[in-house]
Amino acid sequence: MDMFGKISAVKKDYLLGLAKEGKRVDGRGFDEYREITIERNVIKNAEGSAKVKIGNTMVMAGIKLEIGEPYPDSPEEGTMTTSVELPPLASPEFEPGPPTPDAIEIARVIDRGIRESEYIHLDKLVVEPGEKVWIVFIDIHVLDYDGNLFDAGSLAASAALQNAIIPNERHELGDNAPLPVGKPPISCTFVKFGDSIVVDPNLDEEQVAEARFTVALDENGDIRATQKGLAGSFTLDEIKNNINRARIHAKNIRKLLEE
Amino acid sequence: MDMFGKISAVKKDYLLGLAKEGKRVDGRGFDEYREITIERNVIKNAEGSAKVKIGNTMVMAGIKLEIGEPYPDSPEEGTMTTSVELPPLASPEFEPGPPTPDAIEIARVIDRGIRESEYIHLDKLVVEPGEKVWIVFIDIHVLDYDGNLFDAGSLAASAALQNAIIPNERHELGDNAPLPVGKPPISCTFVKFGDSIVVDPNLDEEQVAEARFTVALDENGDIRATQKGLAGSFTLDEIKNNINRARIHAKNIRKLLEE
Amino acid sequence: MDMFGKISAVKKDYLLGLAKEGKRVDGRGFDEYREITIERNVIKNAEGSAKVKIGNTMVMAGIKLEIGEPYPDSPEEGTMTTSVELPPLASPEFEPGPPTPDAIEIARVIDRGIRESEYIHLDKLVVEPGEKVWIVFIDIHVLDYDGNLFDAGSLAASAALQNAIIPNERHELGDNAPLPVGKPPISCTFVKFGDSIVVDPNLDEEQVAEARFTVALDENGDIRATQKGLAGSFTLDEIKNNINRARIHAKNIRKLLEE
Amino acid sequence: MGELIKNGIRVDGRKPDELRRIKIEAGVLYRADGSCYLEWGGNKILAAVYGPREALPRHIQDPTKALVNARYNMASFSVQERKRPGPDRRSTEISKVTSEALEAVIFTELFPRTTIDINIEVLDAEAGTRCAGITAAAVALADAGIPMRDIPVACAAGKVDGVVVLDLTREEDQGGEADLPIAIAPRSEEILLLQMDGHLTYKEFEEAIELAIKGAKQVSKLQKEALMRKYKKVE
Amino acid sequence: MGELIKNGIRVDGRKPDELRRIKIEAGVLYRADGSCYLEWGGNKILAAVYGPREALPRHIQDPTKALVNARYNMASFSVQERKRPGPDRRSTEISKVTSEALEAVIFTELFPRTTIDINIEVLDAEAGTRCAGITAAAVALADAGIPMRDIPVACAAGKVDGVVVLDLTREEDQGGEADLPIAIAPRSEEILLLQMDGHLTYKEFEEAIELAIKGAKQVSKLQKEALMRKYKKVE
Amino acid sequence: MGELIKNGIRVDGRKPDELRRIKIEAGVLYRADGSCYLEWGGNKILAAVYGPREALPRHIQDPTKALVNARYNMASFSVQERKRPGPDRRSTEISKVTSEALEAVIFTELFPRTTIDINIEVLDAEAGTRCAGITAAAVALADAGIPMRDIPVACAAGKVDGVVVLDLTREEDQGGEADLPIAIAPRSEEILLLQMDGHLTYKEFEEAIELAIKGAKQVSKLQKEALMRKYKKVE
Repeated sequence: MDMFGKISAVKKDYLLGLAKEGKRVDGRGFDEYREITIERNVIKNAEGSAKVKIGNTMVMAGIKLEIGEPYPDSPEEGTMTTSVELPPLASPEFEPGPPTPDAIEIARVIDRGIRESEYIHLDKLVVEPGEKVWIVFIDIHVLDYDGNLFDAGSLAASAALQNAIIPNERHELGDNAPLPVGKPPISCTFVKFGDSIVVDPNLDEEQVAEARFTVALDENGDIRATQKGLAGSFTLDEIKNNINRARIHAKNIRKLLEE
Repeated sequence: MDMFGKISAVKKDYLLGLAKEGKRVDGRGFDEYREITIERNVIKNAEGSAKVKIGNTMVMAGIKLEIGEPYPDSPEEGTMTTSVELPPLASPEFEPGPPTPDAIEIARVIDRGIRESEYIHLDKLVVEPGEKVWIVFIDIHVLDYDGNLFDAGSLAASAALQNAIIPNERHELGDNAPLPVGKPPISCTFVKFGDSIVVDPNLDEEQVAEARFTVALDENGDIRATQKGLAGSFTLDEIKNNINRARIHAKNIRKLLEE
Repeated sequence: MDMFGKISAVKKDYLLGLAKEGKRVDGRGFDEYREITIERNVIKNAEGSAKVKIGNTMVMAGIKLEIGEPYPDSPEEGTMTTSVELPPLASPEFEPGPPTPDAIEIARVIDRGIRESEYIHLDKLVVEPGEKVWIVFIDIHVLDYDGNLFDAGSLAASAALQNAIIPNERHELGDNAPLPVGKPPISCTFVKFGDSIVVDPNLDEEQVAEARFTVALDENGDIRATQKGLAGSFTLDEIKNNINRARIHAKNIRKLLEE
Repeated sequence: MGELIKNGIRVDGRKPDELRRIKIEAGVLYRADGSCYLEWGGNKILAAVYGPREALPRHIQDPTKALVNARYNMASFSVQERKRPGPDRRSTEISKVTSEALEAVIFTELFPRTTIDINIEVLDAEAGTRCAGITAAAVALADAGIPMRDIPVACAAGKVDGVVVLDLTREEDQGGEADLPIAIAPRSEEILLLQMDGHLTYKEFEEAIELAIKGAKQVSKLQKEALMRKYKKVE
Repeated sequence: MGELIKNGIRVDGRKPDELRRIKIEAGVLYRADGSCYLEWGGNKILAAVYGPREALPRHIQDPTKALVNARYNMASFSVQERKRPGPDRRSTEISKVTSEALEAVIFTELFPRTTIDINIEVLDAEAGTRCAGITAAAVALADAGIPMRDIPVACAAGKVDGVVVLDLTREEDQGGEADLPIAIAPRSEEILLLQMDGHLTYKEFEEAIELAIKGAKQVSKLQKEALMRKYKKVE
Repeated sequence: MGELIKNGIRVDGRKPDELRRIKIEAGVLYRADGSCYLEWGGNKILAAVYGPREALPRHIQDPTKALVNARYNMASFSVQERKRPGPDRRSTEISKVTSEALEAVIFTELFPRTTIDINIEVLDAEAGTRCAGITAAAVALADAGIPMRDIPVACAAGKVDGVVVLDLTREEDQGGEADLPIAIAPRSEEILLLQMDGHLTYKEFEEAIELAIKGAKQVSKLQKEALMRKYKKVE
């Protein structure tokens, strides 16, 4: 159940000591993201794709569209499904096999951000009402794991969806068309250790973290999804504070997506 | 493969000693069931349900009906399927995961009792002949395990089926209707240790048992299913004797179902 | 991943010593197969079947035909699928469970031989073009494992297909008919240990082998499939030499199939 | 929209800040070390605790603390469309966040190399099962005598027809605009679990989480009463 | 009904108390410690025994006795509709009751910490495979030199067209009223396995089980003859 | 037939003995002990090496050598029809022959009881992924400093429209007559991997394998250049 294996108590003391002085292990400020880069349209076989780096963390998202049946309770909407792969390539701790609880949690939180912000216009993905709709597969493949997969995965998914197409030609349904999307959600993640709460945790920080908080914000700064994780706690003030900090970060990250 | 883990030799000696004096560990006679209670209609989302207690053993059965295809060799009959869950909630020995051989054996023996006594009138569960029939799911969920799951599970299934409905309304097939059933089978289980054979074994007795025998009887006392279990043996006379004892018990248990 | 468990270094030395003198552990020459026997039509419930022995290795192949959908890219062809079972019956090293990489490799190499030599006339297995075709299931069940499952399995599959029928009657499609087949592929397997390369390895030889080579040849001696296995290597000359040796063996084995 | 709240009254007759009927019983199972049966609106939940007991296989043991391993499971008959037995992605996530929320209050360092297993069976479901499950599990932990710095409790708030409301029903969950389940340690008001999906402005979020905390503190009283009744019975 | 027995003769020409043709061969496999090939009517069965050998992983070892682990498996081509490889619920149950029936006669306490693995492969199936499998497995155990207090043997009786008959065919199993497979230790007549489904009065049950025991004792002779032939061959 | 090669020129403009465009970069990942990114025509491959590290669970350890465990995996989005995550029969076979081909050059006896894990992720696929994967994995092994007696390299030849050609595209693989992927140790020209399916006369087979070896040796140069660039960067 634990992504990180044994945690060095020494490392924890060191990071806590640094934090008391307002410092982080890689020299960042508490409210500083690592460098973020987005590369789009990197996979020819995908309907959309993006490679996102946040510091050393590297994540690839690929979008595939297939035709399938709608859910009985929403016959006039396409469907979407989000999965996260943590392949052994990306970290010595990852093992082959079916999705772990970690991978499932990340995928579901990213999925909620996209779904609740109505980023994909599912109502425009109907082929035959009640019978055939497009299924949007959002597959997030972690390539190098140095912390903060929630934000890296969410950003990669958003960027990949932004440039995705509907492969009408492959299904003899006319010309390919852009996937109809609105404004993406922006995910912002914090971890707490000791009394400090930092944004965009790297691996070392995740390993010593007591609690984690992720919020997905829409273009108005409204809240579309939140998730608290790990076996620690936040006060109500800390949660509010996290959200206010996130609203600032989200604006900056959103600019990267709109470039 | 073994439901019970390591068995204390001390416990075995103690129970064998008691049995020689005609006594059981909980003070019952060899031919005495623990108190049986049946509570019906306990689950709103189920088409039928019952909670059965036999002493400390507690079992819940829930009935769900779905529409599916008939078997090719009986196109004008509904189908039934029986499963037993042994969740870790019910015993420190139960583990999460797919059904164990123990769970499968219990489910299949209960299933045979219901099926062979023609308790459910499957021929009345046809929606469109050859195309659509009702599938009756009998799901038995063990909640507290203190022995004799064969009888507790069978009784819970029978009671749940007795008050089940066909959810026609949910499928726009008219009004809901009672599930057509006949007379339930009654299951009666014995275990043998040393020279003694006792009815309705509790957990201690199951742990020391050498052989187990279950018989399902119809309302005439005819035999619809039997199952011998465990790595011991019975003589033919013992088997005959068990059945004759079971015919008396079954009459009493049947009264509880008819209340 | 290793079929053979721990390999005795002593055994290896012994076999290498023998090989230097041009000898094999069971007295055969380097280019000598063990005795091969083929028994056909051994399983009534199968559409075709054969039991093949190569020395102590015994393999059963059974053919079943079912009606299914064609692949979208070949709507006017039946399909075939080959599987190999290594049940714990056949060897103390085999364990129950899903197919191991060993079983998958053997099945896929045998499948390629049959498929690439166009042994089964898949184009004659259409029931309704684009809708319904025959699926040919080739199931190879190893019964006794003393080496060289590639050749034994391939031969059993070929012999079983040779006498298989299309079960039209069971599906009310007219009279049963012979499965349309051409000329079978013949598989020939070598292993290398030290400087020696021997055909038809027995279990001892497989356990000390450094590299394995299998080739499937058609009736003209043309090459339809090859597979190099194990963590050793062959020179190009050795590969060529293996193929030339195989072309002689294949002629002899083909005669057994044509009896 | 606009159909779920009329004149300030919800479909089931409740006011926006009113809880559904809740019934809690501690110590209901014979085999478990601690247990709880809980009804919360149409939800029926059974929770059982086993442990601390040796963690097996040994390589999963933590030499510094107990593992806390909650398992949320829905009975196949607990929902309208029969659920296939076994864990799915939703229950895997709920099991994970539940384990973490409960671990946060347990003195795990007292029981190195052990596991504390918490089993939550949803027998009948009607929206809000994760909060009901955590609430029941907390009572089962207390009933098992597991040392905790507080007895956790959970409750959800949400937004329906533009109104922030407490403890959503199924119709409100499906037809509403947001759902925000939380778990807290009631004395310190620390937040142990917080999920949310839907659409809330920052103001609404503040309002909702504060309402959920208020609701949770009411439920906390019912937990303690249930434990008191159990202790009295035992005396 | 009324079509399966005419003038006291069954569809395949047998009398009610007559067995199908049975052929048993011991010691047919090279790798196994003991083995048996058995044909019983249209059934073709291969059984192999490995062990006693160290039980692995070690935590499954019983320090007081050998584990007896029978695995009943149907080859995918052994039935009319191809069977997907791997265990299903039916074969899991048969493996369990077979393991228990065979363990009942093995001196397991002589081989603590080991496992005795019994593999039963049904190559061709025509009703009665579980009895055929146990009968073959018992010969394979004897061939492997596993110490037993008796050589178990199995046989079924049933009811067809109102008549109690021995050793049902497929048509009789499907069209008949009851099937009652048993396994016994033939010397003591102890019952090691007993299953039954269908509809029998108490009288019919008595009649059927006694007929099955009679049949099993006939099969027992064939088992012993097969083992004798094997020993003679070896000498 | 007869459509894939016109006037000695292939559909993508190449000559029969010409490779597709290949780009290799060593040391591209932060966490892995060694890594490689490789583009080969339309293929995009990432390979990572971890180890030698203790093999776990311990009972899989070989006291005489390191285990070499390659895992070939296609990302779900790497092919036109989305691939379900997880291994299938094809990738299981490729993982096995890749492990064996790479083990053949590694000095495994230097690292008893350990495992060397090689992960090959196909991110974008266009025919020839197994050769591309082995080629990338070999660079990642060198980048990880794993002692090898040579740096393996892979390449395929095949037959298209009756002509033996190097390095097939997807159309050529599907419409052609044979595909023959090999891996070699380039200095000794030993053959580490050899598969083939299709139809080749003995002559054609000789021609194809020799062409594949020639191609592999060209790719080998690109591998070495990539490693040189990496070392230069590090200095």
